[in-house]
Amino acid sequence: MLTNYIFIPIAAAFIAYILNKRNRKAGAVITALVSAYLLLSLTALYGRWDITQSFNLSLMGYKIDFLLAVNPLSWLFAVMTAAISILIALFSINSQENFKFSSVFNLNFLIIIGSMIGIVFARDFLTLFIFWELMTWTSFYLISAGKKKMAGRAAYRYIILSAGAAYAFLMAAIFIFQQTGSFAFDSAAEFLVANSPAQSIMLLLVISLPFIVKAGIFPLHIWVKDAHGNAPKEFSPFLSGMMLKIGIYGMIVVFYQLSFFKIIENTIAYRGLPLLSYLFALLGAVTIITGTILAIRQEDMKKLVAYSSISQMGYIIIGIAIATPLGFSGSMLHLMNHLIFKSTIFLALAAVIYRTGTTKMYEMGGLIFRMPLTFAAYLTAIIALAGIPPTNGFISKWVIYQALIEKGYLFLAIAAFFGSIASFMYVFKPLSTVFLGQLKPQHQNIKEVPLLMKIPMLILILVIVLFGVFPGIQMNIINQISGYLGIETVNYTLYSIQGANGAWNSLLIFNIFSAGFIIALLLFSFAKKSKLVGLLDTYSSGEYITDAESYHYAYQYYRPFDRLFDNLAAKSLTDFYETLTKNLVRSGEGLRRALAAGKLQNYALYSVLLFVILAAVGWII
Amino acid sequence: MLNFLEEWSFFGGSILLILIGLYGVITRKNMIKILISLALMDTGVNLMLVALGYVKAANAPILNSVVQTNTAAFVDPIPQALVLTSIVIGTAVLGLGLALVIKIYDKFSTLDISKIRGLKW
Amino acid sequence: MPLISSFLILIMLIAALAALFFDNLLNSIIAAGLVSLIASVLFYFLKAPDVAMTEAAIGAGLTTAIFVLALYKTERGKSE
Amino acid sequence: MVNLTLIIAIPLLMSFTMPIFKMLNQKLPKVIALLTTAFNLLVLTANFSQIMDSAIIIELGGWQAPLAINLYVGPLALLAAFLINGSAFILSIYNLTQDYKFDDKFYLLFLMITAGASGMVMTGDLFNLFVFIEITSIAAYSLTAFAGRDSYEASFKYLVIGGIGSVFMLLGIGFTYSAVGSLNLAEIAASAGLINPLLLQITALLFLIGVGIEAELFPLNFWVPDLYTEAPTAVSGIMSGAVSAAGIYALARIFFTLFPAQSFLNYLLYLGAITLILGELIAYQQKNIKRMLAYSSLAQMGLIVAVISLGTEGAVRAGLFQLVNHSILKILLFISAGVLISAAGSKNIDDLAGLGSKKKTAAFGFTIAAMGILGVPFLNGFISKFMIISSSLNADQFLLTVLILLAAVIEIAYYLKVVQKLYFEDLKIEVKKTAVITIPVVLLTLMIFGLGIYPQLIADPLEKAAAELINNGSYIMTVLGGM
Repeated sequence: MLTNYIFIPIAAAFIAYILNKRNRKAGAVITALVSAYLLLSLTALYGRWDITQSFNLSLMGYKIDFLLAVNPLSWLFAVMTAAISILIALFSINSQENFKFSSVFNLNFLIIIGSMIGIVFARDFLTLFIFWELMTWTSFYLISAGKKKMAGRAAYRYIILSAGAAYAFLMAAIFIFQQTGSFAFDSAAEFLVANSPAQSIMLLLVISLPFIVKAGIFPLHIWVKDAHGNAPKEFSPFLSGMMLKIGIYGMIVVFYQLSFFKIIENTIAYRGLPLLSYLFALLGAVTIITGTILAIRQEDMKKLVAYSSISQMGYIIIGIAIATPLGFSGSMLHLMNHLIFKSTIFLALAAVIYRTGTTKMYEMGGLIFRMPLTFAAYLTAIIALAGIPPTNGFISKWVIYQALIEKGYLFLAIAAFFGSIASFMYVFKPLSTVFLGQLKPQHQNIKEVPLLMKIPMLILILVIVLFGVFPGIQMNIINQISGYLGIETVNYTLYSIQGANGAWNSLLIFNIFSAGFIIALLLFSFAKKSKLVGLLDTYSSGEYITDAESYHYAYQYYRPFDRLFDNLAAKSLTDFYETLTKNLVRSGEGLRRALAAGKLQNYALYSVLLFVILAAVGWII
Repeated sequence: MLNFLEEWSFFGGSILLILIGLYGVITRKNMIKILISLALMDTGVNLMLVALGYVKAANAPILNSVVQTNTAAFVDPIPQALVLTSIVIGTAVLGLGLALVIKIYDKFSTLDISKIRGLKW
Repeated sequence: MPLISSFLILIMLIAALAALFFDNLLNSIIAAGLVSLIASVLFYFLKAPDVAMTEAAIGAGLTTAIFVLALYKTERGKSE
Repeated sequence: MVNLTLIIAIPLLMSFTMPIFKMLNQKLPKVIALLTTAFNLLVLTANFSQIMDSAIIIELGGWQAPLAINLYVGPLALLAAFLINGSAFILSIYNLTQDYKFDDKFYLLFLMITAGASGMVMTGDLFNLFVFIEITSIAAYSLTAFAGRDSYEASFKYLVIGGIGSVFMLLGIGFTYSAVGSLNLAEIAASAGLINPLLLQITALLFLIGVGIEAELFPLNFWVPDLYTEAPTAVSGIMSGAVSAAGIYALARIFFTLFPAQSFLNYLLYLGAITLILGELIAYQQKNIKRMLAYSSLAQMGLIVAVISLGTEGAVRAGLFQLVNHSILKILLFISAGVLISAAGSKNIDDLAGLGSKKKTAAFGFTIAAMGILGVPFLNGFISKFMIISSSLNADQFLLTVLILLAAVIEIAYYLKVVQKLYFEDLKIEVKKTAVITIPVVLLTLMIFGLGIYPQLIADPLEKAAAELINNGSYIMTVLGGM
């Protein structure tokens, strides 16, 4: 029964909510147990791609079929959801002690898990929409539960963009329903292919709106930074790691299952790629660039990572949009890998926040000695993020580059490289300012996080390296997905992937890196130890420095670089949206002041005027 | 000519009375005058209703044993019944309105509606 | 007869306008009472004696009375 | 089978004997009000299956249909009567915990509103409709003034606008009568085609103004925010939950059964759409929570009118479902907002910050109702929103659909502002003691979830009501069938 996967978490949500009122840890424990159950039972579902379930409902005179089915694509997303939820739940068992909205968190988190599985199992628009809305609404509360005012505003922006897009989606879906008499994807795809291409393309673009919003693709990315940056620290990994991906899932559904690519096949093309696909890829490229530049400017470490998420989503979109076997596989790889390393980063940051209570990077420093495992997790994850072998992040980016070079999309490739190189800059910033440098006096007594928080980080480190060495594990399911969607598959072995101009052998690279690492370790252990000097045990230019802060250069880390982009359009995009809303409000206010001025005589006049005007209209017509 | 005048003076007069009342509601600032205007409108409508039911050369719709008239020659009694109800309702509304005026006056010490705009927007 | 009713209607309209434009509220109320009174006469002309009676009693009498009462409870009552 | 006349008669009887009950026992008026509304609901339930089969027609005074005043209770009237008496019942439960200064008079008027609104939806006679509208309005004028202070002003405004409306309506009735020679709705409907088109046009417009005031149509609705803001919570609740429903019923009855013409429906469509978008835009800027709810009510009314006047069966059904939802949700919103306001001692939204942790029931009620209005899945608003979009697309009203969705987004913006304030901001004020509203909140929440998860509950009545409305021939046949 596929409904079990959806409704067990949703039912458990209410149990968790009630129990959480009694014991703060109960909710997280239930979340962990439910996710573990989901993961186990989903594993049992592997390979059984024929399971479907449907309900017929005659709802208020509409005959509606609700269809659920498993396929490799949805299975992958469901497993990803369940796996990451276990880790986050484990992590949050301890961290929720001081969390004011602990019960709200567990209630909404479990509903989100359930509705996300509902989304990926849905085979028709209405089921998809219902769970999509459920996910959006519950995540609104979760984001709101974050840091005070900013979180509220972020959640607000998020819900309004999402709702607007979702309503547009609903409209298009109902339009298709009225043409075909069914909400099912299959009949919709048939209809769209047979329909006039212009209308079909319009419909599909509207349908993809909520997915674009959720994936944070330029120009609808404005909610991502504040929402991810201000969400509760336990939720950020999920938000950034998983919820963005569900947008990508939607895009894949639109592109392949609703035959967007098939419809635009014969339209104007650029280098053999339909212009619309290229435009999507271009959006991806712009997303990469804006995300990267804005990440570099950030002083808040969570917002920095949030922007980095935006830019990484750009890679995934590029790969999917260019629609080559390599591109698609690269995107799927990157999608999984991004989930892994981005949640690692957020968990590590959550651990830091758990101990220090701040997210401002310039208020921290030198935490490497106090929180070594957190540091290790963060380091591994940013290495993966920047795409350095032997981590998983390298492989996926490599496959995407291969795909871009294979077709010769110069601009896209440059954008991708730019993003990759610049990501060094921004991920190094937290590394240097939070973990390296001087330990702040107020953080002298900080300890490493408790065991339950260490375990998820440790698992994630191992997974990063595991997938970095054996990408074949991921390629197995990806090729099944490719096969399911009718894309050519890519040749691979357990530790190598066949690219366009050469194969990548990760085992070889891993061995080389390990050798280098061991040599370095040996050198470090046997070379002469450096002497540790106290923080204030020094002077400069004859002047004693009594303030430890001055030794730690962390505020406006990349100031010269920032200046370059100070006037970048991406910043004013938010302003643009805000001006738009402000004008809307102002027009409403004008109307209000003009019409509802509190004058009884005016109100009486309106009734007479209405009569006269309507009578005149009736006379003329 | 006279028939024309007779018929239309009632309709025209009652419509004009309604319009005068409406004009009063829209332009007068004094609350008592607004209510007076409402009363004028009511009177106008009542006049109109009775005029609509009026049949020339007919009798009042009263049956008695002395005058045995043909029932067809009665004025239509239904509008008159309506008007009776309407007069009562109108008076009730006016009474309530005046009570409110007194209450408002207690609070604001003015009858000028344009000075009482606590509720707007 | 038609002439009389037309004439009465004319007076009624003038009284109605006067009710709106008098400065003194008491005069307004009396003018409005006059309108009701004429209306009741017109009702009688229209073969509606029961309405005429009601209008005379309630419209011209009671309404005017409560208007005057309200007037004395508000401005008049204050100035004296 | 219980005589349906009792629905009007018993509340009126109880209402005028209220001072006697008060003399017997101080608490009695509250209980009597509750019992009366409960009794009404029981009467309606007892007649439910029969009405679903065929409309019940009750001739008063023993005369035949066109001569005597008759009551006509079809599925539509039943639906509306359920809404009215249900609202009154829930609010009576709420009232148990409230103390009003002149409570015998309050409950007198409260029952009078119930009786008047029930009469509005059940009568089959045009003038009777007018009388019931007036009963309802007069009771509403007076009830509004119960809050003291600014409520007098609100009441006065409503009274003057309502007075103008009644004049328009009376004129319309006069014209109709002079043209048709009958006041029976069915007979008017049967011979409406014979009326001179110009006269018909004028008459219909007169009714549009007259009833539009009760149905809160733009631009006749500016008294509404004042009234909802200042009136006691229970009055705001019954006005938006019951009286406006009766107004919609009257509007629908007049423009579907009496004068079924597409041009009038188009007027209603445009007016409704303007009401919707204007209401939402103004509600978005309100700082006063009750005023915000009032403008939101306006917008909802506009939406309902616009959707119903699309005129297709699906659209009417969607509009009626939205009407049901609106009644449930708005009452919950008003009573929970009322508690929040008295806890904070202020109507300003900013002052409600952080009350979610102190006034749990009220905050929960507000949130769940807001979610319902915004159309979150598994709540009732979702189904009606789906039906509305679907039916308006079906009627090829693309622009209207976009407008409705735009309005829905604005709605999200201002409701969530309050919800966020309630739960995610720090408490700034000292919380005052308030009434307990657990029972009504639980009842209404159950209804919200019930209709959201299993909308088939009212599918049948809705379908029958919509069918009754768009097919005025059957109405005429049922009433005049004997002739």
